[in-house]
Amino acid sequence: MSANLSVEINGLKFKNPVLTASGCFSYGEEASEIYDLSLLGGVVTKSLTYLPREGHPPPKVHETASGMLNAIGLTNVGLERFLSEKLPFLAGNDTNCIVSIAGSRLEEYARLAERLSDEEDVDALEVNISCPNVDEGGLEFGAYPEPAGKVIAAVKDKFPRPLIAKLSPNVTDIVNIARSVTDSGADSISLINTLVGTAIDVKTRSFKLSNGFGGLSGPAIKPVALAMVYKVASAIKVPVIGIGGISSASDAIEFLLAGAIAVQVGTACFFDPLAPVKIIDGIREYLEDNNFDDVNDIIGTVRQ
Amino acid sequence: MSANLSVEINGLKFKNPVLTASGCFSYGEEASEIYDLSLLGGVVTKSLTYLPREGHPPPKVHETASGMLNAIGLTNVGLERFLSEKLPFLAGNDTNCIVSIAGSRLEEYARLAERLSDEEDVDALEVNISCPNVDEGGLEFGAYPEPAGKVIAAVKDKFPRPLIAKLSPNVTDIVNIARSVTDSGADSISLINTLVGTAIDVKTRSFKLSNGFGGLSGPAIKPVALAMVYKVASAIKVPVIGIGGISSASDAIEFLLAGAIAVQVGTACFFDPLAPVKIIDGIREYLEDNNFDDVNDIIGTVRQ
Amino acid sequence: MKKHCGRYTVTKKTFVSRSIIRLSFRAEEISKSAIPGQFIQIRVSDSFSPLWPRPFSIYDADTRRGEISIIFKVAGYGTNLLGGKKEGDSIQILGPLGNGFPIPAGGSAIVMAAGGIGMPPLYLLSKFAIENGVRPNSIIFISGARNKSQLFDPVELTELNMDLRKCTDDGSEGEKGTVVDILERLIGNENNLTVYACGPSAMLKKIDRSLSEKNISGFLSLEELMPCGYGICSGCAVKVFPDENRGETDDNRDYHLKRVCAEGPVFKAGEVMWQ
Amino acid sequence: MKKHCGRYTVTKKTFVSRSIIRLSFRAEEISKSAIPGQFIQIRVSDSFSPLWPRPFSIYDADTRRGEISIIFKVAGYGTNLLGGKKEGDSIQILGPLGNGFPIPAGGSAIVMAAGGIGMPPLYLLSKFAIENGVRPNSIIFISGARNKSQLFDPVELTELNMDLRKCTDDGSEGEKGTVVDILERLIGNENNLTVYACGPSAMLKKIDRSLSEKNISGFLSLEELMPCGYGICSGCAVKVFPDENRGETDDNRDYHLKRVCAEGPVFKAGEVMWQ
Ligand SMILES: Cc1cc2nc3c(=O)[nH]c(=O)nc-3n(C[C@H](O)[C@H](O)[C@H](O)COP(=O)(O)OP(=O)(O)OC[C@H]3O[C@@H](n4cnc5c(N)ncnc54)[C@H](O)[C@@H]3O)c2cc1C
Ligand SMILES: Cc1cc2nc3c(=O)[nH]c(=O)nc-3n(C[C@H](O)[C@H](O)[C@H](O)COP(=O)(O)OP(=O)(O)OC[C@H]3O[C@@H](n4cnc5c(N)ncnc54)[C@H](O)[C@@H]3O)c2cc1C
Ligand SMILES: Cc1cc2nc3c(=O)[nH]c(=O)nc-3n(C[C@H](O)[C@H](O)[C@H](O)COP(=O)(O)O)c2cc1C
Ligand SMILES: Cc1cc2nc3c(=O)[nH]c(=O)nc-3n(C[C@H](O)[C@H](O)[C@H](O)COP(=O)(O)O)c2cc1C
Ligand code: FES
Ligand code: FES
Repeated sequence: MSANLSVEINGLKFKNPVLTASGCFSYGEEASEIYDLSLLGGVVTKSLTYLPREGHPPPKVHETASGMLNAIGLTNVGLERFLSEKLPFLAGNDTNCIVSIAGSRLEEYARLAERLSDEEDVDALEVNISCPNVDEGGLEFGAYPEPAGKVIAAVKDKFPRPLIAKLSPNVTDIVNIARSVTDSGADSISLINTLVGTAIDVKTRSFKLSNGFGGLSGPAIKPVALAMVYKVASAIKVPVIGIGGISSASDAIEFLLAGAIAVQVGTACFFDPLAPVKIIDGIREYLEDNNFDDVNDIIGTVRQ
Repeated sequence: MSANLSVEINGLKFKNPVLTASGCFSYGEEASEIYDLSLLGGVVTKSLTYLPREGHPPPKVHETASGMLNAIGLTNVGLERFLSEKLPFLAGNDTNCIVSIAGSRLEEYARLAERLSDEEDVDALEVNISCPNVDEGGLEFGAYPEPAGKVIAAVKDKFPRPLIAKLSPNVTDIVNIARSVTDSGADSISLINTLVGTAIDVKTRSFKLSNGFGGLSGPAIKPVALAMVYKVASAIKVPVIGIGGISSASDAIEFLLAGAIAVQVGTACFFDPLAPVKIIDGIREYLEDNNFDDVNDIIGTVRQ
Repeated sequence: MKKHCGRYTVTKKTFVSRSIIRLSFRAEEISKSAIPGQFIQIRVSDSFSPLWPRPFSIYDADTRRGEISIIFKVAGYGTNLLGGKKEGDSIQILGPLGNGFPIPAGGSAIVMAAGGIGMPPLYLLSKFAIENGVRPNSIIFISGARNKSQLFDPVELTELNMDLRKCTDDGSEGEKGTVVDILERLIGNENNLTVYACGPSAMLKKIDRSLSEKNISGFLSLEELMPCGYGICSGCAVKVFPDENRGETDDNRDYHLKRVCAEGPVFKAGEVMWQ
Repeated sequence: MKKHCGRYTVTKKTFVSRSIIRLSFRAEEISKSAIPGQFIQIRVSDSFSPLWPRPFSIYDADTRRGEISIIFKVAGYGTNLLGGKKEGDSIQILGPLGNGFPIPAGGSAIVMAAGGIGMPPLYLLSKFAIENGVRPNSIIFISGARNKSQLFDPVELTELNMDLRKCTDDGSEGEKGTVVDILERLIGNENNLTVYACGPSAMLKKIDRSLSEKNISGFLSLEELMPCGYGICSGCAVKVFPDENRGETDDNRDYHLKRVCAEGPVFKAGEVMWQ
């Protein structure tokens, strides 16, 4: 008999612990031309804002050593077009649909959550708190425990199904932030978002990205992500979703052993479109080779 | 005529802006069997504690995507053996000798600084504040502005020559820390030290490093380092030394353009022993190709 | 449209010139559905160095043999590794990608403007056009490069019997001048034609301007950085003129963005907001 | 001692078996100063994948031709890339590194215990010993591996005319048994000899215990992860028994650390604190 791969977050069942990460899968349509999305544990959409956004001008991306920088800038279709054009497609696949939301004001998060709560096809929300808080001088919501907690509380109030708080790694004490968001009602925590980084063109003596700075992702950041996931999973009760540089089953298993109940695959979808599917198969194989019949049995079992 | 490569930090002249990073060059003897250390702008020693330290047990290192994790644990010969066995060798080379100091108490830093102030061959101190502060619960000195500033103030009081504060990147607001240490008397800031990271062996289901966690270094972290260097150099008056993933002249030039007056080469010394020398040559070539006759003319000139 | 992703085998490798290489792959499904102007993403290394795959236009699609070919110039890190592949090696490919050119119908007067590595998709487009009833000698094919050794000049191109006009910046082969120079001379006299162009951005920008000045229709195939190549990252986006009737947006940009890999790589003349 | 770092050219590549390869490099200075037990660090790729160079024992040093050779097993990512190098390729090497074995003098009774990829330095040591007056047949050379295909078994080894005892765990070639089995049988009868051993840690640990039980002297060459190979990172450190008269330390460890690349790779029997 094949090992059980399904995991649960606050009553929401995932057929397997492999999801695609926000901003690295658009709204799922493109990848569905390559494989059946119903294979996935879940899809997290590109972060949605209330109104559509064009995002930053090009150049928006730069290749780095085993990683990449992006300054996409929350390019997205906005809430209304998402509901009319994107959600019906996603809902047609037998996988969990997690909508990532982002905003520059507390009310934007709250309005998004309220409207999305009406849509039964939205299985969970992931709250991207790595956005500049325009009301408080443009500092990221996710940079300090208090504003991070406030966003989650505002969303929790409006959305009755599972709420995932997605943390920024650019902080001194990630466990503090994780505590604050769980105290404010987050049912789960996902981490990490990208590390702040930049690159300079020595020929033109200007930044490589139009926005100056960008977010570093990909295999380069895996060790940082894994350390943060371990720390948060060890300290916090709610289920943790691991993200950062995962490109193989072995990478994903490291995160599960560190305490993540599920993982998200981001940048790897760019260079290996089938990565999520290969990871699911690889986890199954690992469990069988090591005589586990349930993926839940390995979660958080790393030995010191 | 060849371009001027020399730079100055608070009256201390460096023949060129390329130094080797602490912990990545031991005390210089080994590399001197490969090339003449007098080619270098300066050598930063392995961080010195008052008493010798064995450091963490093996395994202490792990290879990652374009980077590595280390948990060496401040293995060093201690102050007395450094003075009797290592400093005389270093002083025999025509390059600046910068001694990195580390401690677990304020007094340890102060005692080291006091004793080293007597040694004219010690051109500058680099204060490694990424050490657990045993008096305050093991939190890193460098994690928060106040303890970071206190260490610098304690050292400044004892050491009359240039004082470089080396910052940890594992913080929410690096500029805040930089302000605190310059307010406390740092003549220069070097950054970044390693990012906290880890890796797990999926076969044995245990951490790859005996210490569990380690520090991530190498090309993988370059974008993060460059962003922090730019931010600090833009906000702070004192000269900044850039560190993190530098392995080629082009990498080093990115840091100079971002505002660093000098760079340190760390992990690259492992995989390319001649990297520091190649970088010096490459900077010279760049200046000549681009018609600059002084390296100081390109520092901080990146365009938005 | 179905996209295929898998490891495909190199069936043939030939050197078009010292730094220009043709590779063929056994890739039956891709060969069957590919249209001119579409491209494939090739992962040139199984390591993370480089991280991103590299995009290459489909140069030929041989449905009988179930093979596709690309022609590429060794231009940097990734193409250098790709140039090291041997017959029999297998390599990760995703394709076909993007929207191709509209295929010209019989009776059209056509100019193909290929700068440097822009030749491959225009070769395939010419082939399709001729199969579609366009007379070979009604296609003016301008193929230009900096110098002789950079010129993409395979026999297949000559064999199509089009009105082939080679040019080089330094005059080392064909006419002396850029593709833009030759094109502008042509459209100075005649504007009842359609231009299909592929090449470096600087060339496309100039062509776009010339076309709009003369009110000539055309299609331009763009090149951009492509982390994914299939529309999921938005990294390849270029500015286009904003939609007249787009609604309110959150960031009030004066541009609209289109993904070159998904909405392109072929854009209508006049559509792109050049930098 | 002077260490050389540079790009050296592969002069010869031969397959000792399907997954065991011998590479020779033109590296005059290294060939002149190398002694048995020393090693070189080879950067198998110019990219950052993998990041660290890989350590290989010097298998032969031909001072006349100015060449050095290594023999290695394709064991993982780096050795797989190294196995792809061709004659004429140039590659970054640093060496010679570490302290070698003490060279046995004429009259000694010697056992060489080579497990798997431990053979190369012991071959060179035997050659030096014989040149130094040791009678070939007074050297018992145990060469063992898991099975026949893993056995390092080049002709040069046979040509030294030592008392060569091959063994495999599964008996597919030579005696059935491990190197430790064979060695223990030998030293059961005789303890007036010196053992030189190189191979996997598990083997060395067992040999070390046997030697100390019988009070036999020996030298063990260790393998560890090596980020730098020349003593600057401390990454390769192993625990050794603490110095009796070391002073106070700050972290009160019950061990002392030695760098395998600098204080080793050769250690005296009884020195290492095995895990
Ligand atoms: C749709 C499309 C079709 C293409 N078709 C062909 C073709 O048929 N033949 C051919 O020779 N080349 C073609 N190119 C260009 C080709 O992709 C680049 O030459 C190649 O990516 C260079 O990679 P590199 O690693 O050698 O260069 P590097 O300079 O080392 O690459 C660094 C980064 O820049 C990108 N890059 C570099 N040059 C270009 C470029 N001209 N266009 C887009 N990205 C670039 C790389 O993909 C990589 O992400 C095409 C590009 C696009 C976008
Ligand atoms: C001093 C010394 C001399 C050596 N001499 C030889 C020799 O003559 N012939 C030979 O075939 N091999 C020798 N080895 C072992 C050889 O270095 C490894 O087989 C090689 O590093 C494996 O690299 P990889 O990338 O293929 O393996 P991977 O498993 O992909 O490497 C991962 C990491 O583990 C390290 N590693 C893996 N196996 C070993 C090992 N056995 N010892 C040390 N590090 C290892 C690698 O260097 C790398 O850092 C020697 C090792 C040392 C330390
Ligand atoms: C191009 C790109 C766009 C991204 N957009 C978003 C986003 O809109 N919202 C979000 O929460 N995270 C976004 N991320 C972050 C990823 O979801 C993920 O947290 C991060 O990339 C680390 O994972 P990885 O290394 O697997 O990519 C984006 C990442 C990339 C590379
Ligand atoms: C093996 C190793 C040991 C290190 N030891 C020290 C140390 O003792 N003190 C210190 O301040 N930094 C230490 N560092 C950090 C480096 O000096 C440097 O800040 C960091 O590695 C980033 O630079 P790099 O990417 O060029 O290596 C060490 C780094 C490595 C890899
Ligand atoms: S390359 Fe990713 S969307 Fe076009
Ligand atoms: S490998 Fe760096 S000290 Fe030995």
